Amino acid sequence: MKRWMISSLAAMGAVVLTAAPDAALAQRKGGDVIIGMVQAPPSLDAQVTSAQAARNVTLHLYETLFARDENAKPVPELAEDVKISGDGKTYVFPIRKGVKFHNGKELDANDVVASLERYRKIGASASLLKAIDTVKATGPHEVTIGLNEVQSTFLDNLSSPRAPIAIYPAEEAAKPANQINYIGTGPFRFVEYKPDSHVKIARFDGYVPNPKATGRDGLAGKKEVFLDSVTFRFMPEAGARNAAFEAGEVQLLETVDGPTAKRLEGNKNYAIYKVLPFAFQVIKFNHAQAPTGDVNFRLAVQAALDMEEIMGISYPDIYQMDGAWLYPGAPFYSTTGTEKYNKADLAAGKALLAKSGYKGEKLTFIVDNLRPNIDTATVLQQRLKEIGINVELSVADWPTVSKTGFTPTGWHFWVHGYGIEPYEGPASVMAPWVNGTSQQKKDDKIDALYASLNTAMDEGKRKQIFTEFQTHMYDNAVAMKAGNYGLFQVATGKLKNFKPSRIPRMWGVWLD
Amino acid sequence: MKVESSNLGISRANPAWQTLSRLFHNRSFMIGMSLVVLIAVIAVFADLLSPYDPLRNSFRTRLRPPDATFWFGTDHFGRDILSRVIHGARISLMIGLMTALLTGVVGTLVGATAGFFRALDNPIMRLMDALMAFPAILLAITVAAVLGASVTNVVIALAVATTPHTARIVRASVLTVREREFVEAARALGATDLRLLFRHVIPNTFGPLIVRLTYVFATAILAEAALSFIGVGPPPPAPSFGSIIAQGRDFIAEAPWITIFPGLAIMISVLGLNLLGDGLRDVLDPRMRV
Amino acid sequence: MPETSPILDVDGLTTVLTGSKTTILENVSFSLRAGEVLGVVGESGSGKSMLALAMMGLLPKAIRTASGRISLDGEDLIRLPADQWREKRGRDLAMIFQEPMTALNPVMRVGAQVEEVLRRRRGLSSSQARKVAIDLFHQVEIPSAEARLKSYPHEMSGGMRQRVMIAMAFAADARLLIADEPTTALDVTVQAQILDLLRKLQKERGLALLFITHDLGVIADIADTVLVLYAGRVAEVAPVRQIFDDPQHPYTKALIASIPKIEGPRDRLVTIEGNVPTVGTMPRGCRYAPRCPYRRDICETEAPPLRPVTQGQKVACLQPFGFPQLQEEAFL
Amino acid sequence: MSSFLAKRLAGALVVLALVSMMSFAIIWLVPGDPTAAFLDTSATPEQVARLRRELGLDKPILVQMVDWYGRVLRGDLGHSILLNRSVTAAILERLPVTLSLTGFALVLALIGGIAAGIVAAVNHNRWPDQLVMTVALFGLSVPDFWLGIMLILVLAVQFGLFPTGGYIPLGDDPFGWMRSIIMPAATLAIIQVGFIARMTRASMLEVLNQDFIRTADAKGLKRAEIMLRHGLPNALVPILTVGGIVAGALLGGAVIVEQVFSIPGVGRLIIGGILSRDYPVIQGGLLFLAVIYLMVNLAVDVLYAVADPRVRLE
Repeated sequence: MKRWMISSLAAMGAVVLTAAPDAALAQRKGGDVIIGMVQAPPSLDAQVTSAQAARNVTLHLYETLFARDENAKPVPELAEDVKISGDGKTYVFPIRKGVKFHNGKELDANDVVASLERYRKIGASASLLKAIDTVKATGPHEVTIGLNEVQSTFLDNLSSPRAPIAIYPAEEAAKPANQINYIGTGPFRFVEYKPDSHVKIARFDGYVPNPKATGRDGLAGKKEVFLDSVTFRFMPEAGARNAAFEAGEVQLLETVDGPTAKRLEGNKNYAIYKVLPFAFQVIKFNHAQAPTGDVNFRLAVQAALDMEEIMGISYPDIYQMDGAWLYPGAPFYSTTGTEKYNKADLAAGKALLAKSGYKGEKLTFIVDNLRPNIDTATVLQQRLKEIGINVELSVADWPTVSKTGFTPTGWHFWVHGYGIEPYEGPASVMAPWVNGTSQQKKDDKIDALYASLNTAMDEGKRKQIFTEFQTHMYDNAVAMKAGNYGLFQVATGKLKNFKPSRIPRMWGVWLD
Repeated sequence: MKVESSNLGISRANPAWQTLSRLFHNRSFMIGMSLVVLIAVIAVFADLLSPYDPLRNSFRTRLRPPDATFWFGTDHFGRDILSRVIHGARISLMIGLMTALLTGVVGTLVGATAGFFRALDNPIMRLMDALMAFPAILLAITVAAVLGASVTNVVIALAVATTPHTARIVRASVLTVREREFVEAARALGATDLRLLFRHVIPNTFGPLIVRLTYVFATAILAEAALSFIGVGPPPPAPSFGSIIAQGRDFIAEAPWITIFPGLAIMISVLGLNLLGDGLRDVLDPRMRV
Repeated sequence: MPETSPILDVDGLTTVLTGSKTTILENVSFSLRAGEVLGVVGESGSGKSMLALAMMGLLPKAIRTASGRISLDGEDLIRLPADQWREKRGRDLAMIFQEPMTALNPVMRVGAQVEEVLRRRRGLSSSQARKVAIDLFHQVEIPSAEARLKSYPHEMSGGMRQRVMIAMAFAADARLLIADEPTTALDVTVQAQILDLLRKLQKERGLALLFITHDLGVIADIADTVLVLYAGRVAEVAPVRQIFDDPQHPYTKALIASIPKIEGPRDRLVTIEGNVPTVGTMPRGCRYAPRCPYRRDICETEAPPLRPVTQGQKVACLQPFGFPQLQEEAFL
Repeated sequence: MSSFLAKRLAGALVVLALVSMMSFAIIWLVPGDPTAAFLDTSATPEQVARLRRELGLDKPILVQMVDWYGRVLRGDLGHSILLNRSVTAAILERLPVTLSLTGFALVLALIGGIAAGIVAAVNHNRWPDQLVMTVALFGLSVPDFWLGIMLILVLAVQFGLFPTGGYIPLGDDPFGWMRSIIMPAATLAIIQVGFIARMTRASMLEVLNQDFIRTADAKGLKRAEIMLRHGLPNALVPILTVGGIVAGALLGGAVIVEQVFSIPGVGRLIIGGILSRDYPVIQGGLLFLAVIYLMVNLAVDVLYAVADPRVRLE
């Protein structure tokens, strides 16, 4: 939910603008790629950080039992498969044999158990595993997990890249946070980490690919490495990143601004990639305050807003109009219940407003100082002025805004992006609204839907529950989704077979 | 500057009249005054002068280059830059003026206290030295960021940054004035310290102070723009010169006009104030340089 | 005193405010031989400093020479290009200023300021210049000369500073020295010492000295010939004895009358009523007329020419020659 | 002279103590909890408590202050939560960047400002004077960051003469460094050029009116000699006294200019810290810049004593 987490890369719906990879080209082994990164990873201990910058690196070094495929569906990675008991409470994972850690040791069940136990204690998103009752090695290559209660999203959680539930060698997993040696089973091995400068990783020649995988598939699949090494260079300044890229010092930028992307577009030396959708732009209401606690008021706002105007101004070059609370192409994606999206109907808004208790008082829109978010707030402010709603902007840095935004007072509106949640799936999209976390007032309907989603093992039932949630979001205007926005990635034209995703994957690509 | 025996009334011999007359013959002052009055008139009559609503966005007219309809072009909201610059003058000038006034009041009190009550001089001035050790603009950015974005907080932040130097100037003139005969005379007649300070000492420091505050005004307009640029300026959507530039930054290559025109407006305003300050300095405080 | 051709011959020197006809100095003429001291005397505002600066070619921008000649060894300085005049300064003619406090560069050691002249104007090397500077300091009687070279002006007394100025002026062996009130800013006792020093050096070197002062007492001590300047015009020129014994111009008379009888501060001639007229308010006729007790109507309309009265004595006044009108009036 | 400097040093130490107290106090001006910046909303109370402990926020304020002084004296400015490394190390790493930028700007400002000021003073009231003074006034009136943007727009985007931003270390590629630094340094220098030119002109005019200049003239020195040997050294004394102001302004300006040109210097580090509420970075960065400023001023005092022998007596 944090801004720097949002700036991660979407696997789904990634659109290649130029330099479409040509698989017919000869693959070539060797070469070093330098990636310009916005931020330095706070840690390379994958389990303890949910930072995007860490994920970019660690998902090359470590693997998980299950991982997300190209459509963000959990598929086996280090596990061969999974057997789920009839009551949905016992998961038996056969572990792949012959998998080697970077230190040459072979992976076994003890490593998995130790890693999962460690994550339950100090994992950055330990709540992902909160349903677990016991983790046991039930064979040299078999792990059995017992749950306290049924959790339909357990495999989603296990495979979440948010703060990956990475599998370490047991002896590393015994160490406290941030004190491990960076040893995993991934296709790259750790070389060096210079704080404030770079992380370097190199091809792990002892890598054992998943025999069942056929090709590159999301964060799972076949991971074939051609490059000798990859360096992640930390370059917080956009201008410096762009300059280094154009000077050829850096071969890939995980994100560039629209104008730069447009400027580079005509140049044959560069390939511009669009990751769209990358995140939702969501305007939240504070239900704990009048008048945003008033459903008629919220509906009035929802009816009046012109979402195309908001998205077009906030993300001029890279947006998508879509009212659904999942990314297009996601398994549960549906537009059912989104009829009230983007009505841009001032008259209807006025009528609804008349039914609310709003008396013209000044309302506070808190927003961080990211231009697109300020723009969203500004467009909303001007639009709502036309139906007589008086909105004032309160701009501050992200920490201040996010602090205020999770308290019941001091704000009425708040806007930010949701990037990783829709990628993770329905449960993660619903979670922020459970217990009134984001809207500051418990919504029993959402809480009930969330609970039943967790226990419903039937996929059709889950899809129906999610559609119900989506309808509820619109019918009560719990919050407003303005649309999807994306981001640009640029790479040198020499980087072949690159496919943009939330994580810049360095397997399956080669330098020409 | 005080008229001691004014039985002549307003005459050519009147010092106030002489000062005015010297000001009117000072080229810097007159050019500066004309520019400042021009900008001030634009700010006051912004509603009448601006062709469009400066806040009204229009998706269809976004990023239009300057033409007959939109003389200064439009921004990425489709808002008219000319109207925004005209209204921007209002907020920028207000911030500058408020900063100058606040700095003037606080700086005078601090500087006069330090200069007049010798026991307090050292502690107060060391404190001012310490404040001056931080780069002024960084101090203003920090204070504005910590307090949160609003016009008031921007004024406070700028005043924090400009007060120490002002206090120093006031203190220096107080030190000279307090030794003058009329202060001694008033003291001999039994005037209290406070009365001396407010009736005799402070009024006689106004010359250098006014000159300083004119420059503070100019500096505040520049600093407001810098604060907006960093992202801690007055909040949108109401335009200030600085916030218009800040918003145009992402579009500098495709729509440079968003940035160019408010920048020119800042330059003209600040130039006017600097000229005004130079003229006032020549007349009111000839010893002070640059 | 042997009759030689004069070193300096000033003839009809007239300076005006640039861009106007207002004269600052008007038709000033005099000459000066080697070994001779010409005292120029006058109240402040009489133009005596302007005269010194005009000799040096250092007139302020606002004033320019309109006509006349300043011949140095027969060469007219006024007609020289500026850089050639500059060449003469420091080498052929040197000057000592009134304020030794401000006339020395405050951030330069005094030694360096003297050596500068030696190196630049006499082409000496640094070490030579140093030796000569020490020697000069000895000559101007600065104690512990060698150490003093390293002093900064503010570390010295006024008298010492003026000695440095004198050393500087003598550094280039100039034959004409112009001293503009060199003792005015000094204490009375120091004044005497400096005066003695100047006299001694002038005699030793056979210098022509143009000595400017408002102090007739000083003039009496040092000058051979006296030139009385009033409001930019020469009022009277005469050998020093004649000036004191038989002053012809009413102004000279008044000046002499104003010398205090007892020793005391002689800093201002306060006893002459009225003031020297300022530029722009010059009377049409005799410029002294408004203050003159012998004033007649004609004085207010006609400027009296400078005419010889006796051997070596010239005066610009009608009175010593008898006012023609006066006689007529007497009959009335 | 040593007593003069000892006095200045003692004064600077008092100010330094105050400055470090102010840097420290900034965290207490913050409304709300400083830990908010670094924790997810899902953070458990234990995590909040741990962070508060790491930041030392759980101790009484006086203890915190003593801790702070103790650490500062050892050169330890704390630990940046965002960068996950020592603030001192992060600052020292960026220091050469900022110093090379401000140093280059200072050289530009001095050369440009003093030369322009001399030209103006020598040609007092003639056209070169008026031209220089007009340009200087414009220099003082232009917003520096805007000028930077305009330079980028024209010189970098339109003509491609310079990179639009970024920084190349001097050691890596001197030519590249020059190319990367010249626009930012010029932007930073422009205001100071105006300031110094006006200062120099006023100071030169005053000096040129003084008696010792006439003395130098009476010595028959050449005009250029008079200007450079007698005029300039005296005119520079008051310019030196504003050296501290110029240094402060350049350090402050660098904060903005680094932002415009994406130069990874100390200023950018602090702005980043401010915008993400990384308090150790803000506190350490502010203190660090203030210390540099105080050191520059002390150096100015020494230079002042060297340049003007009269000062040494005081």
